[in-house]
Amino acid sequence: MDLRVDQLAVARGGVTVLEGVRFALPAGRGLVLRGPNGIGKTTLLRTVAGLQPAVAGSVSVAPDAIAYAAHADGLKATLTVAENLRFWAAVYGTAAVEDALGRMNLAELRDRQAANLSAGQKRRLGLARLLVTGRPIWVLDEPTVSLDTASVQLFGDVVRGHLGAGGSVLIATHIDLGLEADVLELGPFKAIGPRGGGAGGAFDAAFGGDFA
Amino acid sequence: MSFWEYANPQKFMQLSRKVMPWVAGASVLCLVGGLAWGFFGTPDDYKQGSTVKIIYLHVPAAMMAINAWVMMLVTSLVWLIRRHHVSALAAKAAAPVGLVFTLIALATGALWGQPMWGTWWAWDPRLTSFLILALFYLGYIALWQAVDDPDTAADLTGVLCIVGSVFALLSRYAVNFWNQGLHQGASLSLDKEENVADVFWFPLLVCIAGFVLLFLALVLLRTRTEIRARRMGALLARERMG
Amino acid sequence: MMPELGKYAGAVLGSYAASIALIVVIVGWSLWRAAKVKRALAEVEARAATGTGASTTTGAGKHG
Amino acid sequence: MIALLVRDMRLAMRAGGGFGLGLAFFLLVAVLVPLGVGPNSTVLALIAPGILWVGALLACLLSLDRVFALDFEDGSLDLLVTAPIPLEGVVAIKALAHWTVTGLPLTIVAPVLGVLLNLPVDGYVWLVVSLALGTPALSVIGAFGAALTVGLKRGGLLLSLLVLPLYVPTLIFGAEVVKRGAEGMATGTPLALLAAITAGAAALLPFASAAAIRINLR
Repeated sequence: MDLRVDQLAVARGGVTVLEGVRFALPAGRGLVLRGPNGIGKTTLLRTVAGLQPAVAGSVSVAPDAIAYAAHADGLKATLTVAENLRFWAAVYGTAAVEDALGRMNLAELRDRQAANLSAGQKRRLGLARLLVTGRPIWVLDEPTVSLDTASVQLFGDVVRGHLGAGGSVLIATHIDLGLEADVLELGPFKAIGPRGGGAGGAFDAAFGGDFA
Repeated sequence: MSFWEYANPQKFMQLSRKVMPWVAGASVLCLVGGLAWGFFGTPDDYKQGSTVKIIYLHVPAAMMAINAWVMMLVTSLVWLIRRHHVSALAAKAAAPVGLVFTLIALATGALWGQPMWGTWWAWDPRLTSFLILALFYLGYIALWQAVDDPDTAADLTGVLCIVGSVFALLSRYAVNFWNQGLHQGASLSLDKEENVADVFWFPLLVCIAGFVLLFLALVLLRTRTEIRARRMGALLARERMG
Repeated sequence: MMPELGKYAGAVLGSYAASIALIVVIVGWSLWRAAKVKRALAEVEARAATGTGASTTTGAGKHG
Repeated sequence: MIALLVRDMRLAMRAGGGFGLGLAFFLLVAVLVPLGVGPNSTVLALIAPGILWVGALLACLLSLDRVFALDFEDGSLDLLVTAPIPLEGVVAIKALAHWTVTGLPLTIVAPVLGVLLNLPVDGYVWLVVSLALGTPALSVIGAFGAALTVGLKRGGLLLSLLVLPLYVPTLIFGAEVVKRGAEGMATGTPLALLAAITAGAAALLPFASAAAIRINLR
């Protein structure tokens, strides 16, 4: 269950923000993406998750292997904690709801409406969704936002457990989760125009060249 | 050299710059000549009196209102399948022109209906269909305006154009069906080219040619504008990135 | 030279007036926008042609 | 898929707006029209089929912008796109959920409002039949409009502008069925055409809607 990314270029709002990204993520490994705000971490993760097309390059991964978790948790405020999780378990065809509640320390909150959760509790519920997907490759965008120290610890343990069970994780974060993971630093990027040997999507390729 | 070469913005700009003045000139010639011939040089119809002169505007505008949508459908398909930017921009450029032709057809239809039917507006199947067509044009233009990213807008309006075409055809059929239920066969129509006398037919042909050429000239002009706007966006994006 | 339009003069003249007005509107608007965009693009092109100094004047890059 | 249907219906009911708002709007239309037109029962009987269909159509339109917008805002649309159900299926299920909480209740209360509008006795059966056959098309077409405008700032108004012209054939055939039924005429042809529109829209439009959502999310 490898994830391989080769010469990937990704665009946000029609402008390429990253180019020539390449890495491989074998089973059991973690990869941490680092870089300043606006560098394109979210765009890269969305492209890897298949939500938007790549400008150039390729993402090769087995179908139905990726579970994606974004900034937003996708929770429904009027459903209870257990109902939210049960829905995603049904969508992914698994039955791991109780296990996920236990491991993210949500068992006592199971019948509370998601609207009445604190920000950190919501985040934990959003991450518990990963456990019920049963998918091997987790693609996580700033998963520790609004988690307290204890919850970060808890989440770190969950990710370690996932890696230990042969899963892998691609994660954009600034916090040290205590993982044995490789780090990919995304540096400030200046798009190279098509004439400079870049992917061309950096500029509106059809309209940016020499013109009559 | 294949036909698709002209889908390249640069090639299109070169070609259209050469062609546009001729098309524009010919359209002015045909429109002024045809309308003057029709207005001053044709007799009144024995039944409809001088209102017959309205056909020189009404019929070509109505034809081009439909043809403009068909052209938008074709260019949208070309964009969705072959990703030629010029094609999408041509569809965007054609929509307001099509809307204006639809409005001309509606206005002249209403003005003609007033003396003929004794009312400004009759829910005649044809008039109703054009009213619905105008709504389709409005929705299409509004969607282009509402989406910021140009390629996203082109994709979404392309999908809308395809779905809209199917529903526009359905509406045409439905409106026919619906009006039958109200007054059987009472609807008057200008669409009787077969028995229009030659004296009306020839100036009408010139006017149709004039409207076709006017449409082409406007679409060329407006597509050139859209291409320039896109190029400006690309250059500004490059500037921002240094 | 003006033909006798009879009792339908209003309808006929109204049709021609309305149609010509609508055509003038779309033609005028298209020409106006074409000229505006052409001018704005020429400005941006000129800035791009002068080279690296261009990026310092991005503040002027607000064109409809 | 069934889980999604259950979730959407549960959400609609807990939020309160689902059942209530559309129905209340439909009721208001049926009450306000006689107040505006006058109490003449022959006039009301004549326009009742059209009013009931237009009212049902507008009541449907009212809740359309919520079909995808809520899921878009809280991020679950992203998650649904990456989930192992085809997006076309998601769209179809969401349209079905929308119909269950708007079109179906409208169909059920329509005969009551028919009484308010002096709908002739023969018309009631055809009113229910035509709404039952036609309102699913309204939900499917509406879901397409919602997919086109998901994520747009002024999406709500644009949605109405895009969807209303697409509603024309459904409205014409639907109201025609009731009108003919009320006058005791044969209703076969418009009914068949109405059913054909619903079937065609339900079969094909989810593909266009799914394409629009994918375009909008990237």
